[in-house]
Amino acid sequence: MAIIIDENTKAIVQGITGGQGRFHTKAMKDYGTNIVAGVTPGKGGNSVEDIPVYDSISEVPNDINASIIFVPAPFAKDAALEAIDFGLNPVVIITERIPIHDSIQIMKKAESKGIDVIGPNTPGIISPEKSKMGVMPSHVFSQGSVGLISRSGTLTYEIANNLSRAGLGQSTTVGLGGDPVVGLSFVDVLKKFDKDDQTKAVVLVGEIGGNAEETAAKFIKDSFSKPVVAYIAGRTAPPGKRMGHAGAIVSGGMGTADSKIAALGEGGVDVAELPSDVVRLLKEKM
Amino acid sequence: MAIIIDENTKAIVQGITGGQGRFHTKAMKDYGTNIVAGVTPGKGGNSVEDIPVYDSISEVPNDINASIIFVPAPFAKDAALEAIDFGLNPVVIITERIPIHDSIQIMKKAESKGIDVIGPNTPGIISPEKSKMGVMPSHVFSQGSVGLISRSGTLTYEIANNLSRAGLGQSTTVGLGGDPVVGLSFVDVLKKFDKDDQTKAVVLVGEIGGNAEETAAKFIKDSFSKPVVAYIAGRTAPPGKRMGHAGAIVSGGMGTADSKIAALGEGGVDVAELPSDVVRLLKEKM
Amino acid sequence: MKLHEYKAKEIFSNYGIPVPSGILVKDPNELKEFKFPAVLKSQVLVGGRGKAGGIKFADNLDEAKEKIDELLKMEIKGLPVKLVLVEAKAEILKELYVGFVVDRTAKRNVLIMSSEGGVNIEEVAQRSPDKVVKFQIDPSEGLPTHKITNLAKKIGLKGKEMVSVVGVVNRLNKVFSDYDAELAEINPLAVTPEGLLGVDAKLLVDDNSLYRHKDLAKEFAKSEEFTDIEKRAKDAGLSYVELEGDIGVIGCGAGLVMASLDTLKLYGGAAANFLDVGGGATKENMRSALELVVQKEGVKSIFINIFGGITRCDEIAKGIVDFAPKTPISVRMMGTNEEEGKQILRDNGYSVSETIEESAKEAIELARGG
Amino acid sequence: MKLHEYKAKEIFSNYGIPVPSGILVKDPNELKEFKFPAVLKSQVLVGGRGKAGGIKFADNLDEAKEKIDELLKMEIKGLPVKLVLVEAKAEILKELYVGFVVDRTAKRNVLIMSSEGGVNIEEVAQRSPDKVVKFQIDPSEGLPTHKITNLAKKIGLKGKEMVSVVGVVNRLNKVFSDYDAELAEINPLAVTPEGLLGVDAKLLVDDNSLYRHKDLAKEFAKSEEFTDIEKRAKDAGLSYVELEGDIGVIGCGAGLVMASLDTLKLYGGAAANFLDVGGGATKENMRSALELVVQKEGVKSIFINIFGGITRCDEIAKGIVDFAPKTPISVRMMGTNEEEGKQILRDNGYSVSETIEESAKEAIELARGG
Repeated sequence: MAIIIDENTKAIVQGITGGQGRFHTKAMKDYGTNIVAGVTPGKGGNSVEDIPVYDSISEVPNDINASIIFVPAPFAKDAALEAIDFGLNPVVIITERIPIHDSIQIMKKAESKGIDVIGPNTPGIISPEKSKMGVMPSHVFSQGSVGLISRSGTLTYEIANNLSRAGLGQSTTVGLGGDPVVGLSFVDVLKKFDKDDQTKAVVLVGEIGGNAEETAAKFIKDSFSKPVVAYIAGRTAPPGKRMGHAGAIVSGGMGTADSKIAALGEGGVDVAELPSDVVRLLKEKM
Repeated sequence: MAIIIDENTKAIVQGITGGQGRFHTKAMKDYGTNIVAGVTPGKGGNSVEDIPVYDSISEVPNDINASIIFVPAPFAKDAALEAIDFGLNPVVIITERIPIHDSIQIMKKAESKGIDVIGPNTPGIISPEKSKMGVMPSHVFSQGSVGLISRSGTLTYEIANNLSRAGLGQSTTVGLGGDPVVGLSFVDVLKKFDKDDQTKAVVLVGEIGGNAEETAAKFIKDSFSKPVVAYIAGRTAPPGKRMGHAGAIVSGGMGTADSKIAALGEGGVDVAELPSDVVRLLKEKM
Repeated sequence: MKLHEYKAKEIFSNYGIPVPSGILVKDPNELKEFKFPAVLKSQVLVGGRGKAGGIKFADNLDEAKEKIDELLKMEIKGLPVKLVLVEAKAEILKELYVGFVVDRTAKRNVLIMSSEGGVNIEEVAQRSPDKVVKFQIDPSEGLPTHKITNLAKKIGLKGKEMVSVVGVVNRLNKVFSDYDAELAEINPLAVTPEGLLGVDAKLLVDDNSLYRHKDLAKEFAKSEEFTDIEKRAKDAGLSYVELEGDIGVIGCGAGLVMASLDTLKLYGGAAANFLDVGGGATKENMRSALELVVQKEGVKSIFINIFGGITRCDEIAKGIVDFAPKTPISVRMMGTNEEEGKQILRDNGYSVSETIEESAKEAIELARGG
Repeated sequence: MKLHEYKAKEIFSNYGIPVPSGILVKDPNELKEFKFPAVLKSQVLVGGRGKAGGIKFADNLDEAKEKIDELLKMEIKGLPVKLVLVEAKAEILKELYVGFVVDRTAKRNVLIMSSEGGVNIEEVAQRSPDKVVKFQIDPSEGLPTHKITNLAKKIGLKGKEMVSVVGVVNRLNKVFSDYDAELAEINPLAVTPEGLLGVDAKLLVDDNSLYRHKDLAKEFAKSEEFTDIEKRAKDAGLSYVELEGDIGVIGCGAGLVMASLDTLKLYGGAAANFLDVGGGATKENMRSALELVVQKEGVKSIFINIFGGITRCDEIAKGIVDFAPKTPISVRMMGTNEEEGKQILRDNGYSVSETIEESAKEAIELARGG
């Protein structure tokens, strides 16, 4: 199995004609992702990497079921709402710097239609050897039984690389996105991993800001039985400063790494002190 | 029977503490309307005509099912949305001069909850000897079998008075309201009269502006079997001028009396040339 | 409230919609230099300005001044031209139409787009329905950009031009919504070698929303849209429309007053105005109403039509007696306190009719000097 | 983007929210006359200003000038006070709290109201949860006024006061929405004998929305919220946060850089900064990053932590060699083109570590002069 995307995923790329869109369309196609069409308003009739480009999703003649969005922030809300209106699922939003009020509107619409949004500001999602909808370097991922969920980009590649080298392949890796308001949460993805036969254990990579990790800890304690190991970045981040991600900020005493580590501990999750400890802790648990 | 309101109507008055609200609350109560409570934010704890006043509808302890609104235009949208949120049905909006964009929002919300809005800018609705939710002079109405639907105020009283004097009582009289965007339309009310056993014939009082009469004419032709007589005001109104009602305007060649009269004629409706002709035409048809 | 073209363009431009560069003048000498050829557009709040000669062209400064002077001496449909908008004449490759209106029947705002601009959109819709596309806006969903894109494609746009038009439509939607408009229209939206250009602009703001638009409200009070008497009526809180006949009409309730005008016409008369004193009018309201009506030149008689519901006939009668118009009047009175009202009038030498028809006929005779 | 109190109040006031009358001064002599008693509030973009002595009171002009002078000589949490807001001191009968925030978990905007204002709302919520009410706003429904009324009643308001508070909340909601705010707060919203008064005001605008708020964007570039190096980093498109240690840190990806700081700490070191060069960084990005990091005084070593995914290790290595920092560096490099990168560094006399841990330890030793 795997979750959310697999060999049946038939994706479009919104914003396929931009620099990022082109580059990663090729990378995804090379990886084996079934990219059916591209959409960029005003560029209908062109093609990118032999993939036909349309002005809007409704013009795509093929059967499609997922979208990945590279559209610049000022237009990303429009693109996401179009994908959601069209019922594509999941909608992966790579775009960074989308205003929060826009994201709130996107998420509300997606909720009302039961659609999974991944991101914004995410590296995307990869189910190794099946499908990749994202910008992650494919070579660090390998197929296996570890579900990986992360709010980070490069740190995720670091950990996936460690896992792969240690023979711990992944079922699916989901980048939740570094923004304060994102689509799928740790809990949403944990629920999917719970039902996924391929997934035997989960690695959760969190960071400061918000309380998504605390909520996940409670969920794991109450209703998640597979082994979970976590790493939390930002133990030493000062309050009130955004640490690279818009969502990585300790404010009003909320969102500290300590709070997250304590909650996860109570939830029975082993929390690694160093990224390199994740593999060891996971092997102990599996 | 009768339509929309009857002896089971348990109404609140929103804006009960204003001059108009007070005056007509007394008049409605005197007529026998079951006015259960009043609502004016900030005036909770007071009473008007022995009717308790609350700050919001959710505080009203009694069983209620309808609302009449006298709240000034800048606050009328809020009041209407409150009544609709609370599921009151009908919601009668007496208030004049509500911005159209506000009315559009009200109507959308009402539609999504299946609620009948009467008005804005309406004299209201009366089912004689049962219930009155409006500002019309009660004495010109009498109980009987004529359904009366009108976009006008005083002209309706004139015609109701003629009907009553001629022994033609009314089942229910509905003032649709003089604004461009109103809740119930001629067709909506015709559908209700069609199912109402008490109603044996219908009088339709239209005026220039919009195409509600044309739509009604088509509906009558296709699917309404009870006799209908109409009067249309504004045959001599110049284009581009609002004739007292915000909605009474001929613009871009649309909404002329001629167009309405022709359409009604095609629909098998007798159109009176003078208000006083309505009784004669109706007697001929019944 | 109708806005002048120059004002609508100023607002559109503030929202990022491209409009021609221009100068507003009320005197030819205000024009010092300009990039010619230029279009000279008289600023009046009536339609059909072009056909009436209110738009001229000039190739140099002297010609422009001369023609501005001509325009400023014109009257268009009774309105004197007080302002002229001087604009750079654009090279137009294609004319489109975009506009937002309120659809009364659907109870929704509606976007209309057409590949044929520069002409009356209703005519295009009747003649070539395939050239006009419409989209009803659900207020809880708004107007998604991809819907605009699909409409733009339906009228044959593509590429960068389509994207630009979609951008203009998005901005116009924001104007329409922010300004509580009943109509926001760019016709034509011209395609020029330099890109899109809103060559003409219309913005009609909902009068009832003016409390939310204080700046416009100030201008509304002095708008040339209304005659002096109409402005005074507005101040007095009365609903008044000026017409072209010779019989003043006062009634209570818009429908009843319209019916009164229609009845006059049916018997060969013609109303000089529409005046609705409203429900529950007092003696003072009636006085103000009469004061206004007699101010209009050429009013030969007055037809007063009262159905007393909330309105009390005795209050109306007192107002008439109090003002005692010199113009002959014909009164029809019925309903609440009917007898008291009639008595007051009879005691003061006025006759009162029983029916609208009788009274209308009497007013016509009085106007004819009968 | 944090706005100064005076700026937030200016905006709130534009939306009809009552705020104290006040004057902004950057010199005591700018204050000519004032209605005393007055409050003198230093304008700095940090919390806890009151406790730090940044708010003073004055009963007359001389006292005010003297104290303004004192304030303008102060530094609060490292920020020099450059502006003082002089406000009329109000007679406060009661202090309320109203605020809008983004709820990340619910993915909704949230209205918070409390009968206990003037203190930290989070503390009130923990101490007396019954005194704080919250309402999640469904973006397709908005915030209906009757919901605000019900919340206002829950915190014990009634009558005219309740109606006024509901009005303020409605206006604040509009500010929050129009300004793409992450936080819009009035704390305290004071009840005075003359009515409500927004005694303190906070407005935090979403940095990512600044393209929609051009005026604010201009001020953001020079905001005192950031140090000079942070501003230069912003210009260079790098994500940079100044910290208090002595080891400069550069990495690719926010999570990895945070992990780098944490690792330093674990081994007894302290980072001087957080610098994320981002994914796919080029030689030039790496140069700019090093340039920034060495500008900070007291940086004794630099820890460079690269995991090559999209980023190519050889590009990073070229950037390092090109800039050739005088400050000693410790590099950890892994992933895409790892060998090429390492070779370039070794050829130029730099050592490269295999793991984050090793490299972190090396950086600490280098900082200690080892």
